[in-house]
Amino acid sequence: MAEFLLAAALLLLISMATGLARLILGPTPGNRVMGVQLLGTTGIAILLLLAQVLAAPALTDVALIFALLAAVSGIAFTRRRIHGDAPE
Amino acid sequence: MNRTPSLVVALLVAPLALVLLWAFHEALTQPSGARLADLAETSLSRTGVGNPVTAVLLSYRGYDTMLELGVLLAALLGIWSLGRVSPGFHPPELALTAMVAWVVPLLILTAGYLLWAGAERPGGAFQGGALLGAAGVILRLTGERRLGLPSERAQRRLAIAGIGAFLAVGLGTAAAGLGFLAYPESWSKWLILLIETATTLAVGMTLAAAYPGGPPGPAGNERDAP
Amino acid sequence: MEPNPTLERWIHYAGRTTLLALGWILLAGPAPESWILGIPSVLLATWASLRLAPPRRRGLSPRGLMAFLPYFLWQSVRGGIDVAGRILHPRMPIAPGFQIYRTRLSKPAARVLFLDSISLLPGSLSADLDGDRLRIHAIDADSSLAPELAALERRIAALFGERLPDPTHG
Amino acid sequence: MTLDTLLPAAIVFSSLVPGLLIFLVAEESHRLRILLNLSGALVKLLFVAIMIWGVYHDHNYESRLTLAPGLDLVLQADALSVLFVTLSTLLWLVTTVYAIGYLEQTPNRSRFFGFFSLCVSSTVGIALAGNLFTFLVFYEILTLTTYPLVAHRGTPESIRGARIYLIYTLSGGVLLLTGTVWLHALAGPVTFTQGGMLGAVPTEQHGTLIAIFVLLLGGLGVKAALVPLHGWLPESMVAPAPVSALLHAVAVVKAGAFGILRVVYDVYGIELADALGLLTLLGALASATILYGSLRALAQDGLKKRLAYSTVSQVSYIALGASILGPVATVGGVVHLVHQGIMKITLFFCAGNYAETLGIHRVSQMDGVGRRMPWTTLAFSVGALGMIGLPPIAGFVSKWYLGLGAVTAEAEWVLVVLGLSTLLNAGYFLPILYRAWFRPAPEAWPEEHIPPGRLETMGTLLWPPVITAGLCLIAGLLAEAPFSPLEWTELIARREYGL
Amino acid sequence: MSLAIQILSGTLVALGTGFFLVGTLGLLRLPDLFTRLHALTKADNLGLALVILGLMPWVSDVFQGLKLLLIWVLVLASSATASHLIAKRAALGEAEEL
Amino acid sequence: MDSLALAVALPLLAALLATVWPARATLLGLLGALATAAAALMVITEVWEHGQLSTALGGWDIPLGIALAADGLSAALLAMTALVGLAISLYAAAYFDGRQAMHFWPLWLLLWTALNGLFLAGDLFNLYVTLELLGLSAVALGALGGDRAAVAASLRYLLVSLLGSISYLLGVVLLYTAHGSLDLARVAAALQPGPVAAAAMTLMIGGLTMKAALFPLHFWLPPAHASAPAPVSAALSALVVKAAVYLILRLWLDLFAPLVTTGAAMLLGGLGAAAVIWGSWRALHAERLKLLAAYSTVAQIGYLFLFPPLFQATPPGPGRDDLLAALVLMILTHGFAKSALFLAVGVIQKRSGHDRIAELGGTAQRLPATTFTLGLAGIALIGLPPSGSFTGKWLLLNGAFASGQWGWILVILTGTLMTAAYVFRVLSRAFNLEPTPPGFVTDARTELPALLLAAIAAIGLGLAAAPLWPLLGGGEDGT
Amino acid sequence: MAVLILVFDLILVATLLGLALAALTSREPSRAATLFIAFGIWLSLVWARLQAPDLALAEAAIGAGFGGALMLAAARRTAHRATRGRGDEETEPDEAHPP
Repeated sequence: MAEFLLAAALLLLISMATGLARLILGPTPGNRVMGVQLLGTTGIAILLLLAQVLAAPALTDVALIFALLAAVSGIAFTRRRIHGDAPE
Repeated sequence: MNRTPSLVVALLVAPLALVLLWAFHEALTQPSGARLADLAETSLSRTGVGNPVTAVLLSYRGYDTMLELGVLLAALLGIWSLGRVSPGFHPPELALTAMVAWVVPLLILTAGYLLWAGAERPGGAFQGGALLGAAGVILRLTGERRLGLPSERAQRRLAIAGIGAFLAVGLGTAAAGLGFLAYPESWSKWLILLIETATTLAVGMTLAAAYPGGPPGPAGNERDAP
Repeated sequence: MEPNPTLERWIHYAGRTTLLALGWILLAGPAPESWILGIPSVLLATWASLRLAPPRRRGLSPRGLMAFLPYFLWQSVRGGIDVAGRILHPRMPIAPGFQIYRTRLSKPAARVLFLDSISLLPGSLSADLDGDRLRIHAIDADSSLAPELAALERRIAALFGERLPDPTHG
Repeated sequence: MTLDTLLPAAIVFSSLVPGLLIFLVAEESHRLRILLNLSGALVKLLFVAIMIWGVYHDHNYESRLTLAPGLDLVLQADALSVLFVTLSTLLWLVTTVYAIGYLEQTPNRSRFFGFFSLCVSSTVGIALAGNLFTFLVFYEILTLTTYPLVAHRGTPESIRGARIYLIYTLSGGVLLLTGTVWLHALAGPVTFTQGGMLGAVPTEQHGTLIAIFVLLLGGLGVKAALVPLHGWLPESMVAPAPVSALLHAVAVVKAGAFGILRVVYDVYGIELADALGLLTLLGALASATILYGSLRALAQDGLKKRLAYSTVSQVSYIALGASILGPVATVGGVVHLVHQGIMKITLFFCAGNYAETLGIHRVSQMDGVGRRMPWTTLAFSVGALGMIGLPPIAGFVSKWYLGLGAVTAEAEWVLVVLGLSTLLNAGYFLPILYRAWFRPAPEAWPEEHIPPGRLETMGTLLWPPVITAGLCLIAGLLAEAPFSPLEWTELIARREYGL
Repeated sequence: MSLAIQILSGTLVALGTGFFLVGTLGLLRLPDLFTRLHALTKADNLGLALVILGLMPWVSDVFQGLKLLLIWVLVLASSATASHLIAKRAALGEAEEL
Repeated sequence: MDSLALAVALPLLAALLATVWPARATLLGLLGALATAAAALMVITEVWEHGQLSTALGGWDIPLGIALAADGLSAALLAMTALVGLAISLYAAAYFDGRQAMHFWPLWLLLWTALNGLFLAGDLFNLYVTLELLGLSAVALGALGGDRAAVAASLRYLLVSLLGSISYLLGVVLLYTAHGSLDLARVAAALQPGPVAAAAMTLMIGGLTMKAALFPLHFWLPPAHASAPAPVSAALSALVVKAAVYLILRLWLDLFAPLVTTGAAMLLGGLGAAAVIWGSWRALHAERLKLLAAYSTVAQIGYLFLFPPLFQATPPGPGRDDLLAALVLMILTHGFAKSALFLAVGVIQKRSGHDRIAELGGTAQRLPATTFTLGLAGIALIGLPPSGSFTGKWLLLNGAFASGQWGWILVILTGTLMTAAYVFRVLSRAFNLEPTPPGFVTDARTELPALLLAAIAAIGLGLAAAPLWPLLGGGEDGT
Repeated sequence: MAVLILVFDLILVATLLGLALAALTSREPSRAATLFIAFGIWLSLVWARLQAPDLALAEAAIGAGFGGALMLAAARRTAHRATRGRGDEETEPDEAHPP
């Protein structure tokens, strides 16, 4: 079973690496943010699988932090400062 | 950067990748060096804490941790030195307000959890502080500036609290003739608790204060308060 | 019975604290010594929570929740399958475009849940809410999303115990 | 610490310290600056006098500072160094007096005199260097300290001339450095030893030794202005007259020539150099330079340029002397180090006086100048006739010994070179003397700065060339007297050949 | 652990992985930001849900299981909100500035 | 009290105080600088007396705790940091005012903490932490210039610095996994040639060459160093880059000595040679004075990397010790010279409002002390006598001749001439038809520290290098 | 298992380096910042794989989350500097938009 979960993690890693293309290509910051979100979600899944495969429950905590920080980064990317669209 | 250096870097990095991969595997297939970990376990009783990781961070390698806090402080000071930025954000959308309302308490809770977990398993002051900082950032982002950060003076004091605690204890033990950061065994537990608490607060403060990307404004706390 | 506002507030506070204390147990496990840090953390979190989301008069309706959860889960599965089908289809049958929907929900919390749920529904993505005017991105703009949205809206209204006005101007 | 270990360093410091202090002197404080300058020069003269006496009595002076294992900064006194030190010290004193007058009312004098003193310090350091490493150190410092002097005026031409000077000398310095390090790597610390110190090098390394000699000669030849490395010298004529005097008579070119003497006599040893065929190379180069310099001098109308090419030519007499095996030729070459110095500095002082007093820069403007400035022109004539080799002036002594040495060493071709050179010397000097003394003066001088008073020009400008001209005569007339340059040189030659 | 549960768990994880892959494919293949957001939110969330469900049989205690659920809920809520925010900025034409 | 710990704790303490009382930052900073220099002096005297120093922090024995250690090499760099640091502090007290001073001092003291910590560290992970502290405080200081170019350059510097540290850390992790210890001496004793060790070496040295700006990984340096304020540029060029070089040297000699191959040494040497030529070429064509100085740093770093192939070819013994001492001498000389150069350029820049070489006019002439500083620093950079780099270069050439590696000689000589060309390109600006300056010194508080540093580089180190030899454990005949 | 792990590591390391390269060579600060966040996430996975959850936690919390946010802030700053000059002189928040 561990092999199976590892294989799944591997597939996810491939998926994640492929998703990096969006991050690099862009073309707009919005698209890159999506890339980061994808990384976050897939990373959580990988961490959970690894926690199981490597028998390291602490990785679940890492996944939890990923989840919380994914929210933070999502907000951070989309907030605008007041002068952002104020006429100069 | 223009093309040529990119190409050069690429050419240099490519072989590095192969070397890295190879070594990565070699190191993992070798029997892992458990010797130091064993030693950390056996000496644990003398540190006054129950968790080897915390013992490593705050006792065995407290000096490292102190300097790591210095790294964070340098980052914060660097950001402050960049000059002021416009402190305000647009009013938050409905969806955002709702999300903040549940994310921030959860972050605080998880921060506490990580600090606690540090006594038993991975986690500790740094991670807890980071989440605390994230909570401060989110508050900042929604425009809740008063909740996010205290006054500049308090910010400066909190930001150095961790290193300050380390240094005070370290110079104290050195002056007492024990050597830098050599806690007397009976006090060890309490000194570590003191340092760790100060560190969590300092890390949280540093990260939250760093995010806005500029120094605390003179009017940042009094004006625009709800 | 005339509700006592002070008492009610304290009940709210206690409820919030309990909820977060449960969260702590969930994170830290049942070990009693964890409360050394647990109590301050929960109190701090409760304080933050109350500041950010002041207590409301009425909470969620348990019956509404019972009805909403399975519906929501099923819709998200459908949504996932739908978008996967479109992506995997060789010709990618999509016709993206925006649609407008006027929501009749009034409570902010209900509106937020509506917004978030829409994005998990098949073919729709909430893009902007201005007053009660909701801009929705549809992956297939040829078919109207209105019936689906109305159904979701009804369930959310039920969940929050809200009565929707008649769709006279919908 | 005794006098023996301190004296060589003290001689260097006696000009170094005043030099550094002068930089700090405010521009207006003329008196303080003059005081520093002259006291430095007099103290140095005193030290040198002590040293002459000591060396004559086989006293051993040596100051040593270790920089790294096997790398010692050594200042020591032997007969050859004393000769050069004395020349530099005397002429520094004279030139300082001259420069004080020459630069009156011009800007940046603190800078000028500061570097001037540093320049003398490094020249003295070169003279007293006890090994090739020390020589190299001071040789490079000399380059650095003369650069600001050449660029001093700050006009575009000065800066251009200074740049050319720097390109030549620094490139030469790099060659010298390479050769020195190579030799060091091959044979260990290269101490100047009478009779040479490379005898122990095995024969199979002789090819390397030749290569190293070429490198060293390349480095030294730049400063000694050997053809084809002489290009910087005429370009540097943009410098103020005291600088030209010092550069061309004492410091820079002599440093190169002195280095060649050191390498030939005290590093390789003249027998080894001869055996390796290096003397032939040196002789050929020197002869070519002598003739080429004289030919170019003929064609110059600018007075300082003509003198510069004359320098190119005359300095190579020293190298020529070193290229001929035998004590007599050695005496001729070495003594010319001194004789050419005093003669050429006289000529440059005079050229400076003409320019400063009457605005005369070219030979063609010199008609009748002898009547307006008789003392200056008299001094000039002594220098010029000495250069041609007319007895009893100093130049004659050098040429005589060179010729005699060539005959002794059976190198008769040298006589041909000497003869041709003398003809050419006469060719470019006599017309000047003719114009100065026998042609009528023009209505007005090109740019008369100093009206005739009791003296023909300012005293500080007039006395130095008169004194040096006197020295030229004395050196020739009293050549056989004790402590004369010739006597001293014979002492050197005796010690060198172990006679 | 019974074979049935193993098979069930395996199937769920495999399905979840599949949805992740499809989500990534969509992110690359779909033509604009909005349609990509559709793929990202719907497919990835479903994928994560399935993976977590698949892992449920393996958890050591009930708290661990609840923690997994908590993670899922967090991701669900935050990605729905984030996608809304991204879409909103894009819809208002302000996506060009970070 | 433990001088080793004090050398790190005192600047850190001063940094904290300057953070908490920003209004008194300059005073606290100067006091902190003095205290730090005093602590460094203590360490140096003790090393002088005992040869080696080491202490285990926290009261834990070495495999568990962290060792601080000092030997001659550390002491030499500590001494340079103390002197350059003091001069920069004095200069900065006059250079910065108001808000800038408030930002400068805590960061500068943190930088100093990191430097001392790095030179005294005897633990691989601790080295990583000091590297991080060094990198971040350096980046932050570099951005003090405040304009867009400075921030952008700092951002790139930050990236490079982080990637370099991570690469180093990966190597450390490999070694730790394989040997179970982080102590430098212990790992060195246990290290076996093999793939893990080789990879660790590649990663660690590779990451550090990035931080040391070895060609072709130098691209970040010129913009970062040229856009920082003058005292910061001085610290970056003189100290920060040298710290990476020091660490490479430390690892090369103490940790990976049984592992290094001629090929690796030749690679470093080749890159160093390319750096010498390329850096000098760019400096020769730089339009701005600070950019010239920055490219000159690239070139000078190149010289330092010419040593490894010669180490490799020289058998252990006095010859090798001399080479090592020569390398340290060159590091020190360049540190002093480059800091002096940047400080002097700062004076010129403040006076004329810009640093474009072509438009400098007579600014240099109106500042004789500063021009003198430029000249002395230039002498040290070119490697002319009596500078320390001349002695260093001499021994380098000597080593190259002795081991028959002719190629390097050509590089050194070409580099020397090119350096001379760019130095005198600037110096010739000092000769002009400007009115004579009234005195030698115009602004003592900024000009004198720079002049002092330049004098140490161009004269002091050359003539007083002999004590370095016994300090570095070289030949006994050193004094 | 071994093969799977090998492939896993291969992709992990190769992508890590690719990301580092991309981050280092990207001209746009905002793009560099985003890539840096991705790099942090990736590195956190590497630590997890190396069985160093402590480092993974720290990297996730500080490296990816925070470092990224900070780099983003810096990137914004470089973008704004073009039009706004020195930050110190920047104006107070627009009164028209109270939070």
